[in-house]
Amino acid sequence: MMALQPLFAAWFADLMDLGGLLLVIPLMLPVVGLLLALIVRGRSLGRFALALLLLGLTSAAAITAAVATGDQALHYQLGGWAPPLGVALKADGLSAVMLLTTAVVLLGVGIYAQRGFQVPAGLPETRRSLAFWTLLCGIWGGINTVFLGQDLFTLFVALELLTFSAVPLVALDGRPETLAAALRYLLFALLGSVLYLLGAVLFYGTYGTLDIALLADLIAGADALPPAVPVAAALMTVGLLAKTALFPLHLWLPPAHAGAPPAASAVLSALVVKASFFLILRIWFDLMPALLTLTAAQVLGALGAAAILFGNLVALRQTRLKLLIAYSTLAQIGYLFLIFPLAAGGSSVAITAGALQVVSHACAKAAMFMAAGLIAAALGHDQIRGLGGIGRALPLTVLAFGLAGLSLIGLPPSGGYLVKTLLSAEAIGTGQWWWYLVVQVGGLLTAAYLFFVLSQALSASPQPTIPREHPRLVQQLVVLALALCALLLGLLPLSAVDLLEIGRPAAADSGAASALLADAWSLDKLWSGLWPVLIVAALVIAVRYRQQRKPVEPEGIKPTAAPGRALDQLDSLLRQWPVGGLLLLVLVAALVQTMLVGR
Amino acid sequence: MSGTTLFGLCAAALVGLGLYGLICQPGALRKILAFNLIGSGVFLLFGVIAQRGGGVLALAGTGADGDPVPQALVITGLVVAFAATAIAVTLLVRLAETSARGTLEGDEPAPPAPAGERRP
Amino acid sequence: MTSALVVDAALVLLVLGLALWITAARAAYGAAVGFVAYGLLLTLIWVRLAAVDVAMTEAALGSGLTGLLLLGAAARLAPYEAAEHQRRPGLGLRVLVGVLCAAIAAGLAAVVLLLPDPAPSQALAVAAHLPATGLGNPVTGVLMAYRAVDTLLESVVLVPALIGVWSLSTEMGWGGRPGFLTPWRSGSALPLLARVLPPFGILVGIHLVWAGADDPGGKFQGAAVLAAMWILVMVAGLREPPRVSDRLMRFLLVVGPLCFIGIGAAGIRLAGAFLAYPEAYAKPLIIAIEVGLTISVTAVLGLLLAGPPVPEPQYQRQSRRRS
Amino acid sequence: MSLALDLFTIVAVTLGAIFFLAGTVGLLRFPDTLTRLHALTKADNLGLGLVVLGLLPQATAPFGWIGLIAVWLLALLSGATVGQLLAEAVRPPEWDQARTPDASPVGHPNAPEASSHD
Amino acid sequence: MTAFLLGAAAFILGTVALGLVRILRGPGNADRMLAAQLLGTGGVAALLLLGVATGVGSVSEVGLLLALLAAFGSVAFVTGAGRASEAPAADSAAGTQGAARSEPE
Repeated sequence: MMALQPLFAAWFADLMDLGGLLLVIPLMLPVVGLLLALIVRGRSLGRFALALLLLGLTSAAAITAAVATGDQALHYQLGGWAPPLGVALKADGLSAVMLLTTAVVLLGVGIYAQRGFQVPAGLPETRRSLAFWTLLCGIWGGINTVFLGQDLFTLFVALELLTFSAVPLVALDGRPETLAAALRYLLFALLGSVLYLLGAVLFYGTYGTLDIALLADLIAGADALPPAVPVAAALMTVGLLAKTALFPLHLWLPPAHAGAPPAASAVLSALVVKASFFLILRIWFDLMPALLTLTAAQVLGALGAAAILFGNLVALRQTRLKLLIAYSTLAQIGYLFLIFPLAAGGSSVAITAGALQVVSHACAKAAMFMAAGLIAAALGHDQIRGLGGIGRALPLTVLAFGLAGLSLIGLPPSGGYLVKTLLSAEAIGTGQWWWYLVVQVGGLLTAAYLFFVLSQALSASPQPTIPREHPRLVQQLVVLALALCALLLGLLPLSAVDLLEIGRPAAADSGAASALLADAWSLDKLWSGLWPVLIVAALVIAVRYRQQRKPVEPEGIKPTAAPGRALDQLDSLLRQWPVGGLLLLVLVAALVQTMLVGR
Repeated sequence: MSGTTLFGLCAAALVGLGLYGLICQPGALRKILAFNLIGSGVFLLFGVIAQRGGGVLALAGTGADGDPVPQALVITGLVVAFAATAIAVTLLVRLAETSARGTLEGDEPAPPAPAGERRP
Repeated sequence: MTSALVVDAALVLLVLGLALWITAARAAYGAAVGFVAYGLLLTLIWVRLAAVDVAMTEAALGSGLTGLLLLGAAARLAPYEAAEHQRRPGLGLRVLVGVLCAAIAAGLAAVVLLLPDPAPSQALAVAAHLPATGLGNPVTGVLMAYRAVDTLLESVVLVPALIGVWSLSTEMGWGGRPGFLTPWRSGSALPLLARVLPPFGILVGIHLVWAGADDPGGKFQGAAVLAAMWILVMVAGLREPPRVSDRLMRFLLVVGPLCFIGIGAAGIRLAGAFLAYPEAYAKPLIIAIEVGLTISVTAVLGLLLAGPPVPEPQYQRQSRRRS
Repeated sequence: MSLALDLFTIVAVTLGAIFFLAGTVGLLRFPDTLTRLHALTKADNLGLGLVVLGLLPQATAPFGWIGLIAVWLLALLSGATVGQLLAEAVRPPEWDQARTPDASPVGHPNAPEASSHD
Repeated sequence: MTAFLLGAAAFILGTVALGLVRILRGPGNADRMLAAQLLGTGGVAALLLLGVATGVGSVSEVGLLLALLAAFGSVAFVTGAGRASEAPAADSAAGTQGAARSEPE
């Protein structure tokens, strides 16, 4: 074993020397895997995918190392043709970190899913096994291409690869409600991609290229804004918002993410929605940074804030664990959009916060969905009310769930804490205190439902819980490891945060984020973050104590019945297809308006 | 007004019509049809842009064909749209066979089911 | 050129009328028939836009195979359609959506009218570099050389789509044969058609692939025709669709993209970049990839239409019922 | 010579167009599906044939001729079989029952119940 | 000559488009299919006329494709007709369940 280590180190160094060519590996490895999975022996599919994921992790690490040591973005021109004729790839710090996160999360999911998607003895292959492993490769390929692609049309194809791979995973169980959820997801995602494509077409019609860097130069260099640009930007943004499921375009997300098998839910919630978000970042901060008017940024921020409040409140009302986690995803997506009003002034701190949020939420949410899967498999259901005793039966799993939850709340030392520190500092610093309030309230609401779930899980049940299906230790450990990734993200050296800024155009305030984070560890700061959460914890315990006294109420936490019911009604209204469609159109019109008027 | 402009306006109208159908038609098959309408509108717009871009060729005297880049991309897009339609249609047929409905409206969140990692 | 404008205006009016019908028709079947006609008219428009390659793809895929898919689905879904109409959104909502859609269409129309003149274009650059690829058809040049990665990813995208379709089978059905195209045999006309048409179709398909390097045509158009012929043969009951677990078929499904990636990777050594071709061998290599892709795309398109596999007994029953 | 060829084109294409008109009128005016089918298959094949004939002098190479004629032949072939197919699908069930009692009458797309929701 | 060919194309398109009234009126799906079929042949004729008139190459190959695939609408029609007749029988139990479910909540 020791002899292998220098060998590996040498190989790794060779990999780093490849330079731009290195980017072809994450692009092609998943695709080759997807194709070979169809002809590999069905029984060894799981192990084959795992080997591939390990290779992918190595290449992602090599790219990250190359970007970090070179202190500049990696570029590659496919086929040797330079844009605008050809297609370019680029990995800046942001892409490198995203590639690495994707590889880590997928590796975790891959290990976790070995059991659920193995082929039982005596069969050559099964439907579930083939579909899961191939589609996992498809998702991986799509995401990697999104992170690396520099051409708007290549990115469209990547988004479609992602959609086509993600949708069947939702329907893998074949129950009517998951089929309906998958169809809903597919149609809404297709609407999103066709709007995105329309925007790309308008860009080509105006500037004659689809390359992001060239377009950025052309847009920045033009004196007058051609009318096609705001329309295209609005269409692309809204199309991608529909795929990201930002409130109020979230109608597909709860049933799809709650209905998929846990391993698939983890990937969908942790990674797939982030790909379209990443493209929104690229569009607004790389393609046309000058176009992000104050009003447009405030609109996006307001949607994010609404997502945080609405998602968390509706999560409080849920009675099923997986639906609760799905609504929590809805809320966590909201944080990603708070960065638009905060970064509109040209600061890079908010973007760094957004990237950190992507990473920490990816690890935490993957851990939570997989923990929920283990709990549901053990209990035979995922009713929150019926979780009593599971803490004793599956202590590691419940621990992992709780630790991941701490990151969502934003307690130190988690990645979520970094995100909240940066967002709060930026909000105060730019005089937009209302976003600060949203961040704080969102964290407390998250704390409320997580403590509720945990207090249920840790309570004793009348009869001892005997797990129907005991999870393998390795599954529990993987879940715990991902939760720890999210929790310990804050302990990474600050140079890791600076990595995110490599290759970004707005490097005027480089290092600002790490400077802010450097003094995030003073005792009074830690305490000021902690005491409200403790109060919420006390409140939840008190409410639960009262509820146990009168155990008739079947619902989740209900502060008062009437507002809760109104919230449910609003939720079901927003999840109606025509309403969602109407809101989508309104958003397109509003964004065009803000860009035309705001200038 | 030239024919090319006319087609461009037609493309815009197709996108609008398709959006309306996709949002307001209750039947899922009608939504799929509407998606194809939007898609064809977008492709047509790209074709118009290709044709306009061919102007430089005509000036250079090398022919009256359009800009080949958008044309190639439209071909790619058509294939992708076909694949999307195929998945959507199959999903819909399966949904109809298992739950006897062909619409997406009025979905409730999935009822409490013994979910979890069901093993084969 | 006023007579040309008359033709264009007629085409536009017809297309819009059909689009209106597709959106507003009460029965989905009628709308699907309208879509077939709509695809045909779009083909004509593509010819008017001097995009013959696209016209071929539209004729084969957009109108032909998509129409087949939609008509088949409409027939299967007809029994469930009656309940749909009650679920129409209220009048107020519809008016609101209509107004917004009209506004978006109007905005797009304005953008179209205001597109820059002279239009930006890559046409000259494509033409200037075409000799390096050895090809004569600029569209093929874009697809196979300059933007090869898009074509590669697109041929790959078809695979998860197919797996998605397959995954909608039941656990029991896995290993069986796809069940959407069970043979239909009540007269003699269909088997006759399925015997007479494919030879011509295969000829046309191969011709399109072969000619695609220098003239309009190419693998997607050719593959769509070949897939259509395969489907015809399956529907008529002359050949059964292959089992999902069929090894040979699995291999054919992936041989094209794998061959593409292989040649692309060889390009790193031989031509200095992934997906680059050494100039002396560019054309033969591109044709080799095209042939591989044709095989794979044909298989995928045919199987996408053939639907998810069903258990053997059910397949037999379905076939027998109609014979 | 070219004038004569142009004249030939004009005459043939005009005749073809008239056949298309006739087919359309038949499709609209004839009383039931089978007679409409009759009008359609006859008229459009002749119409297309005449148009192709008329275009032959305008086509350039021998390849152009082959292409045009191949289009017509293929259209003839598929038109003929399509007519047969549709006729099999729409003929009244009594005809089937008179010959083969076991033929299923439900597979009848043009039956009133199938079109009642139009 | 060009003007004549274009005019003829417009005329043929116009006439077969009149036939599209059959798509609107039906009464049966077979009649709709007939209209689409007529439009198919007329479309091929118009396509050839357009191609020769405007000098766009390879139009006859597009025509070949259209003629090849013209039959497919009708093939789908006849096979679909067989399916439509069997679906309610197979799913009649599910159908009543669906009717109950489709009531507005």
